[in-house]
Amino acid sequence: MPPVDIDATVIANVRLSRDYSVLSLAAPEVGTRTRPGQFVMVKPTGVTDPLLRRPFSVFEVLRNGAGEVTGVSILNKRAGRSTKRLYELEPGDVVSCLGPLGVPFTPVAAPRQAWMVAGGVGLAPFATLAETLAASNTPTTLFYGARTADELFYLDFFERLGITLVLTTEDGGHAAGRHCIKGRVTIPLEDALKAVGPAGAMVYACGPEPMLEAVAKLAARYNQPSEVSVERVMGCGLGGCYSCVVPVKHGGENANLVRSCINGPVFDGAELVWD
Amino acid sequence: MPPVDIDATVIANVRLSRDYSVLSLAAPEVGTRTRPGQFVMVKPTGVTDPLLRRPFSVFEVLRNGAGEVTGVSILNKRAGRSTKRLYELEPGDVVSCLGPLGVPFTPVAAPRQAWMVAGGVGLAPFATLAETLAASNTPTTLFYGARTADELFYLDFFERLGITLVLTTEDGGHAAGRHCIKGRVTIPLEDALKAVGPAGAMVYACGPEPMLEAVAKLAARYNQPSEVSVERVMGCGLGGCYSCVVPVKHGGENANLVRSCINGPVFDGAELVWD
Amino acid sequence: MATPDLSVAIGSLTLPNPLIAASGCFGYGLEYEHVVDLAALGGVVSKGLFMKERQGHPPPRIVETPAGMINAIGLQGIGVHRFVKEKLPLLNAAGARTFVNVCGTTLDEYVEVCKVLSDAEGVAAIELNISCPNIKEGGIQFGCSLEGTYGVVNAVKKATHLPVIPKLTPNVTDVASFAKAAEDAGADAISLVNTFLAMAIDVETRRPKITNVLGGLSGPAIRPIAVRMVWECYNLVKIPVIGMGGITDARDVIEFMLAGSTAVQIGTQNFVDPFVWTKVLDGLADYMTRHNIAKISDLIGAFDPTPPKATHA
Amino acid sequence: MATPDLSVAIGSLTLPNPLIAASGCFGYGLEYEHVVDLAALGGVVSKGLFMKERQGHPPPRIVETPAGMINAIGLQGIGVHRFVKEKLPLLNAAGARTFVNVCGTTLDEYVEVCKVLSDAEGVAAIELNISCPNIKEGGIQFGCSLEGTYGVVNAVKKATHLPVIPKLTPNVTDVASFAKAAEDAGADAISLVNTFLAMAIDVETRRPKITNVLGGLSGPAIRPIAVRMVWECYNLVKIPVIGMGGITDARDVIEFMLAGSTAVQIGTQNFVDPFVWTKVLDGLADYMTRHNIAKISDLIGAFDPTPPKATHA
Ligand SMILES: Cc1cc2nc3c(=O)[nH]c(=O)nc-3n(C[C@H](O)[C@H](O)[C@H](O)COP(=O)(O)OP(=O)(O)OC[C@H]3O[C@@H](n4cnc5c(N)ncnc54)[C@H](O)[C@@H]3O)c2cc1C
Ligand SMILES: Cc1cc2nc3c(=O)[nH]c(=O)nc-3n(C[C@H](O)[C@H](O)[C@H](O)COP(=O)(O)OP(=O)(O)OC[C@H]3O[C@@H](n4cnc5c(N)ncnc54)[C@H](O)[C@@H]3O)c2cc1C
Ligand SMILES: Cc1cc2nc3c(=O)[nH]c(=O)nc-3n(C[C@H](O)[C@H](O)[C@H](O)COP(=O)(O)O)c2cc1C
Ligand SMILES: Cc1cc2nc3c(=O)[nH]c(=O)nc-3n(C[C@H](O)[C@H](O)[C@H](O)COP(=O)(O)O)c2cc1C
Ligand code: FES
Ligand code: FES
Repeated sequence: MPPVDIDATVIANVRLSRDYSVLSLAAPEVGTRTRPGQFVMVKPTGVTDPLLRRPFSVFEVLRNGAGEVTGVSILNKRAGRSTKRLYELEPGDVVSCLGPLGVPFTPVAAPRQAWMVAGGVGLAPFATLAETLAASNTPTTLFYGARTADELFYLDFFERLGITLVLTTEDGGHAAGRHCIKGRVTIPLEDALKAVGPAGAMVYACGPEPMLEAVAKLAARYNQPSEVSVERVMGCGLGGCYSCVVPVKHGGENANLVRSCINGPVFDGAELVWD
Repeated sequence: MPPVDIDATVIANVRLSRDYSVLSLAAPEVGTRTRPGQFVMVKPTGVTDPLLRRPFSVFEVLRNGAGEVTGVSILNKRAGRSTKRLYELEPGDVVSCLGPLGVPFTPVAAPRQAWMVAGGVGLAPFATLAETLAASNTPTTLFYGARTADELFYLDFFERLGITLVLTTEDGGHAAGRHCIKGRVTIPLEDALKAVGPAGAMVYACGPEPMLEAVAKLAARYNQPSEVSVERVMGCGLGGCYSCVVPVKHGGENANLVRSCINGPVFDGAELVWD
Repeated sequence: MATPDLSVAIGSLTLPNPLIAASGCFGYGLEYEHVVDLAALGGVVSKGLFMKERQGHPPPRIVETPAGMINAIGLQGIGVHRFVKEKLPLLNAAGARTFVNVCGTTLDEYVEVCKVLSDAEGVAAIELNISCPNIKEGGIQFGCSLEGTYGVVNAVKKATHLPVIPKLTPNVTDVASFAKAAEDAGADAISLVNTFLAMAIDVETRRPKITNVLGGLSGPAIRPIAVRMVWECYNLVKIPVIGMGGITDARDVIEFMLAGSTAVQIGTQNFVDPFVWTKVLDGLADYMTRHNIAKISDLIGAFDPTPPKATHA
Repeated sequence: MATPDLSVAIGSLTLPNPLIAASGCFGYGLEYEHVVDLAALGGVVSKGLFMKERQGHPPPRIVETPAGMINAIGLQGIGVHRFVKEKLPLLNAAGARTFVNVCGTTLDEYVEVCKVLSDAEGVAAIELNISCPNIKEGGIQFGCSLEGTYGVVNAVKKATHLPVIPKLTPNVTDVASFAKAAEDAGADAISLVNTFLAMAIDVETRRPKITNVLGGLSGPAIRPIAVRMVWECYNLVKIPVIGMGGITDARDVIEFMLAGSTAVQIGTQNFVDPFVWTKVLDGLADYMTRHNIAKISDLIGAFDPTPPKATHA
């Protein structure tokens, strides 16, 4: 379905921490179209500075009591000027929300397992993917790493869906009674890969590029497929500007630099070239 | 006293009509310094578009119950981008307010009468001038013209101070029981000038430039002094940019184009050259 | 009043309206098929094309600046042959009027690319990119010398029957003289401005914001300079001028037309709002109705230098 | 860490910090005495001065544009004699380091004005304005030709013992070649950029926004172009470069210094915030502390062209 551009009213902006907030937008037309892993291009309506929109994964598809889609939310982390502005938005403010955009994840089904690997704000695309996988009863695990325990969010949400949680923190701190492994999220992932059964697992990853590279290479080493969502500076999100290119092995047009906004952001981890 | 620049919180923004609002700012340091006829340079704090501040007469000096100065208000009329933005501000928003700036009016004392001539938003500098004149029991009249009666504001305020009101509307409509003369404000002004007593009157004027010209020439014709507040596009308000010049007869430096931000905005009506 | 006539003529070419998608800001056009009706645009300019495919520069390729952006894509592209084979038929099917932005590292390459396009079906015109600031051999060496400009336009004109529209760089002392050189060489129209050579530094790392260090500045920031340049060219040459640089809305389009633009191109704003096209078309119709203008072409160069009032009130 | 050393040297001249108030944006300096300690600034550049008083252009003289403004003041000024008599003593009393922006309609006038300033007490340096875009005889005819630039700098150097700092226009194809011409002619430093020739139209009236039609664009909009030009000049000449164009805060100052500026000037931002000076000085000290930099002069030209990471995360 073609993307739409909605002047969406802010329904809520829940600050999860000093840097993170969940921004809920009244954009049902975007919500109904969205598939897990797709993104939206966002900017406060009418604001000319910053000039360009910014890309954000769709975090949740929002529904009312009757189950009708009312909008989408994004998990916003302050990184610079726009994300700071979005963090400060209040209900009633209006945001231009263009989407959904990009290539979504490919959900797998049992007996194959689904392993979602999230680093920091890389959690964002996995809320919707988890719902899809849970709906098809695919055995799903979330490997989720953060700097500290207080930056691990929405754990209840994933548990309620029956997702197995494997948490890591760099300082080894624990999250609200839940055990966290000290170190990188790739440590428990590799242990799991070593023990993966014959039905195999699909490894989904989103987070810092070094993590994506490590995950893709691990999956390959243990002969498991992977899909990783990359992050590039994006000027348009529609294939117009060629700012967002990533190197892929057998990339179709343009030798092997392809536009991650329309050929991604989700790529087969085995296809990407890691420089 | 040197001007100060205050990041002033919006206390209130009372819409008087579709175009007019009274924006109250928590800037006591500006309020205590302000003399009638002076102005402030204003822009929403942190906003980069529009880039430059905009000049506004100080409308009211705000006081609390104890009579202490708590800030200033401006009478804002939507003319373009900044004034539209100011019209839309809500309590809690923050505005950079630089002032007070410029040459104030010279208040006169009895037996000489004080005649304030206001056209539209030109009412702004006369609220504070009226208070000063009332305090010294100077017999004061406000000649106040607007397009329509619903654009005549703060009439009760002036009456409470004991100011005589002479109102005009272009369509002849009346303002809440008060009679309005049909046509330009200069019509009753000329009648008054014809009948001015030996003690004479000082004519203060603020409004559209054609009105200022007419008032200054009328006052001169009847040998009465006048002080008019001019309006020029102002880049800085401090004498830095030379954008705001007006031609004066014996203007000191720079031949006869002088900066209305520091040599004005209030000028002797007889000094200005009307092109 | 009858529905306003938005059509404009660029030489033999008639466009239903003056809005053209700028090169490099609209992919190959097809990327936008699902958000805008390509036939409803005055025209679509392709990404810059050489004979062969090009990789372009490594990312990051863009950075935002006050009211603008710097880009150094490096003319990544699929080459003219694949364009003619894979893109052009679909653009024609979509009813687009396709302008092809032609690049070259040598005069011969410009000529060769234009020959390929002349033999192809349904190219509306050639926009000769002699002004890309982002690559050493991006034609800027032609675009920054009057002889170079004259030479490449002259050579290309001999090689093709298609309208030839050299795109001028603003990074020169006297852009109008380049417009004149292009006209003398037989150009059917000119387009300007390409981007302004610019640079931005990350002060925390002391490194460039984009890999290529230097890039081209576009967006609203450059509009006042671009309008001035269009006005200068309009006053010197007789061929149509296609103006661009920071256009965001109908007001901006009209400003460029009053300054002498027959048509305009929109680039950066298409990133900000891919639905800009219909909004601008509505805005133009509204302006024409308010000002009782039947034909938008009446606005071309209709700027009146009479000084404005000093005070607004 | 000791309080950071903000001092910079421009030839024989040592400034306590690199912040200089740009010409035409700070009146004659005295207008700002009550808001900023003039002695706390690196320097103050006067408005452009001719031999005689000048009226300048009729208003309106400025209009705001995206992240910038266009001005055509027309060099209204009191003339060098009244400046020396009425302003200079007060500037000296205030402890300001006064740079005088010198204009001329002829080469002789430049020389004459400089002679008058040489005989005066307490002029720190001469900024030679060969780049004002707003008046026909504003020196731009010198600033847009290499011979003209060489000629006027050379003549002025012979006429004065004061440091001579030609101010370059950005409205040229290759600004660095003008920096070189100035250096060859004996300039002690160069400053750039002056404003970009620009224009804005009121589409409702079809008239210009400012009386002079054409004016100079300044403000954040032009910064990326100005930084690029400073970098180009820094790489070609050995004399100090004074950079400016859209500086609003300490980050911008550091960007210009990394690009090769020894000192910087702030113009338009002084209109937006007359208290910018103390804020920027604090910001510079903070940056130097964070990055453990003892002497700000270590930043001059310290830009590192190594490509940044493609992704931020
Ligand atoms: C497909 C995709 C999905 C994303 N999903 C999310 C999400 O769900 N939640 C979230 O918080 N962020 C997400 N991001 C990252 C987000 O887009 C950037 O953090 C944001 O653009 C920064 O904008 P800014 O104005 O705050 O920072 P700026 O002031 O523009 O820049 C600050 C720093 O961030 C860097 N930066 C700018 N744009 C990007 C970008 N697109 N990607 C990475 N770094 C960038 C700049 O280079 C600069 O160093 C996503 C990015 C992509 C490409
Ligand atoms: C000393 C002084 C006191 C003023 N007091 C008041 C006041 O008390 N209340 C009030 O509502 N307005 C006042 N004004 C006018 C006010 O400054 C302008 O209406 C305002 O600057 C317009 O800004 P804008 O961004 O809304 O309009 P813009 O979008 O900047 O421009 C819209 C139109 O307004 C014109 N304009 C811009 N600046 C000025 C200006 N300074 N004067 C006149 N026209 C201008 C522009 O030329 C343009 O045509 C005063 C002006 C001066 C010089
Ligand atoms: C990302 C990007 C890529 C561009 N690529 C090209 C190109 O390939 N060929 C060309 O002639 N101009 C190119 N341009 C310049 C634009 O076509 C246009 O001349 C310039 O951006 C000014 O218009 P704007 O301000 O509306 O964007 C590019 C501009 C941008 C922003
Ligand atoms: C209102 C105004 C007046 C100016 N007058 C002069 C001048 O008299 N002489 C001069 O050399 N530059 C003059 N300039 C240019 C500035 O000194 C400076 O070079 C330019 O504005 C870029 O810096 P900025 O972006 O910080 O303003 C003027 C600029 C403005 C905005
Ligand atoms: S973001 Fe513009 S092409 Fe991908
Ligand atoms: S507003 Fe700048 S000098 Fe008056």
